[in-house]
Amino acid sequence: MSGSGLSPLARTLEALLFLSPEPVSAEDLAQAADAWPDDVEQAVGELREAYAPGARGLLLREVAGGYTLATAPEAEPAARRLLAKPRTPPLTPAQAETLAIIAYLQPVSRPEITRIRGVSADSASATLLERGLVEEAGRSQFGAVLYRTTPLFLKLFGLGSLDDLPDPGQWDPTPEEEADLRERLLRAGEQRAGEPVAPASS
Amino acid sequence: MSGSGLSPLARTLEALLFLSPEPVSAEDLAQAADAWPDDVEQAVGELREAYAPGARGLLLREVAGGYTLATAPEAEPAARRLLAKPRTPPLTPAQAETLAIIAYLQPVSRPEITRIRGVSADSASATLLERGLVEEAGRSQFGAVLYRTTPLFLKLFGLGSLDDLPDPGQWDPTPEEEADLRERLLRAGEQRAGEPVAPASS
Amino acid sequence: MTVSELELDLEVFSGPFDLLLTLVLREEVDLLEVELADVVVGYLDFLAARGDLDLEVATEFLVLIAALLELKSRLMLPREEDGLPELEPGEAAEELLARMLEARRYRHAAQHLARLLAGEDGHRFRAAPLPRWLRRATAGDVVAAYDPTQLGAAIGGLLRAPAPLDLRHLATPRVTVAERLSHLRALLRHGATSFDDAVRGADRVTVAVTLFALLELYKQGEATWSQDEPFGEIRVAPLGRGAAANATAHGNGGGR
Repeated sequence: MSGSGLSPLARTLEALLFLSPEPVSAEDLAQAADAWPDDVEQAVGELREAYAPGARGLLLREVAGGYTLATAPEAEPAARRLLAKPRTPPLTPAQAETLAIIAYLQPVSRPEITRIRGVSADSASATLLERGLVEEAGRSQFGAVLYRTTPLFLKLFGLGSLDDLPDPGQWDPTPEEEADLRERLLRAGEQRAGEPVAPASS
Repeated sequence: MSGSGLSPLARTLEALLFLSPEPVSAEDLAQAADAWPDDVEQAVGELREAYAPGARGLLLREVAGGYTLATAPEAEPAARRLLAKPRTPPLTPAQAETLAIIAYLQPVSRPEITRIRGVSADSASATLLERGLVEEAGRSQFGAVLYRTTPLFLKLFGLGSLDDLPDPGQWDPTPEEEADLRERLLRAGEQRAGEPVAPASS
Repeated sequence: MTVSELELDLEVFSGPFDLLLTLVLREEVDLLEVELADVVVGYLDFLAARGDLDLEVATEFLVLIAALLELKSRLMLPREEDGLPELEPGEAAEELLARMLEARRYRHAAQHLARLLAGEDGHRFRAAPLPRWLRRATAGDVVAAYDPTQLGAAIGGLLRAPAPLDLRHLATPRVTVAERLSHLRALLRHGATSFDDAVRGADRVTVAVTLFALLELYKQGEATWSQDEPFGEIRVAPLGRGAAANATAHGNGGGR
């Protein structure tokens, strides 16, 4: 390739291939870029040259479905170090609260979690599901999805079993209360909300 | 850029930025590529040059405390045709105001936002949460949920960090304007001394 | 529908302090002449166009209007009646000024953010799943990364049930339009009444909500009202079925 960069059409095709997770056919490229097939072919040629093996960290690959960008094999070890390890970023407060409710009350439904927290736990529980810390455990009698923790949860928290969860008594503001933990959490949640919580959709 | 391509380290970094769904900090790049920070800095410089505006269909962006690749705006019409996905919808005035208050005062509670705006921020903050621009940041001493902005906020607004937000004092009125406003309010206040007692239904 | 939709619809403000600031800064408008009634009427027109009254939304809107009423009444009323500390005119103006300037600052910051977002339009990020070779589960690598005490601490935090938070009057409506509607209807079952009677002993928010309920009764054709002079007594009389006798007995007001 010339050092001065790519033609406008080649730049557009590069952006399209970058964005698309799937290979894109020459026809689709032409249609999206509003260009003639001949021009697209020529622009693809420019890209092929720019992404010649050894030139960059990415390669232009021609597969059955069309064209796609992929990383060069040399970068694999670094990519593994960056991305293949289990992701354990610190839990956000919302995630920690949601995970604690699930850990101590399991199985527990999403509407119950919402009532205890006073705010929706949808995005927090989605993240916990995605990271494999919790999983679905059937449905409540009202049809709401129930959650429980996973074996990965125990491993990541260094717990042998759920019995090893710390006794929340030492953080309990009113440890003298006798009632069941679930009942007390629901009551406190409703008091914090200050008004009856609308029934959560499940 | 030189036509002969990138150094091996720059190629590796390019591949990492292509694969990673989130911006990657210089430290994480160095660790993954098993390279010295100085070398990483130099390789990033190569990439910056290779992705100089106008050279390619992609740009190297420095947002949310890290580096990431993004498409150049010239490709946007084609990207919209290919992906049939709307771009980020703009914010309503209420959402933008709520976001501004959270961005500058974080962590901040919903009642505090309501106090500043003079009108409820409930639906605006729900939308911001849903769009992932803000997240919960624990609870105030009274149990109210606190909010802060997310890395996605920095990414979508093109900010390297919160420090890139301008000093809000720059939008304060000039001393003359402020004096004028005070004068008018005082005049209105003094007038009432001579007013008849208004009924409660005023 | 929510009040935020209404904000969009009016497209003039996104909060009472903004509205107030806009009005005050407009050379021709004196704060004392701000016609809050126009805002209410505009809202009623908005509702009429939609064809139904959502009481919950109406209440929410009233909270907004009540905030404006309070600010305005601080300047108009020589005396506070509900225990809020009385402010000297100078103090009231300073407090109002401070709140308006604070709201203004974030309004400008909001505009700045909106411009930033618009400037980013066209930059798209890649959102592709990781290639399969990076997704391989590596169960053996898992080591403890989290401290279980944060779970116990989170439960402790959730057990806390605090004293109710003082959100000032504008965070939570204490009275609903529905309540005041049934209060007015009950009064009107006994014939004509006056607005003062309907709100005797009530706080300002209740007064505002009652006024709104009265507007609703008027719109529904259940009641009529009249006022002979500014700040004069507002007479309220029932209309419709069974109201004729009462209306005659009390006289139906001369001001209509």
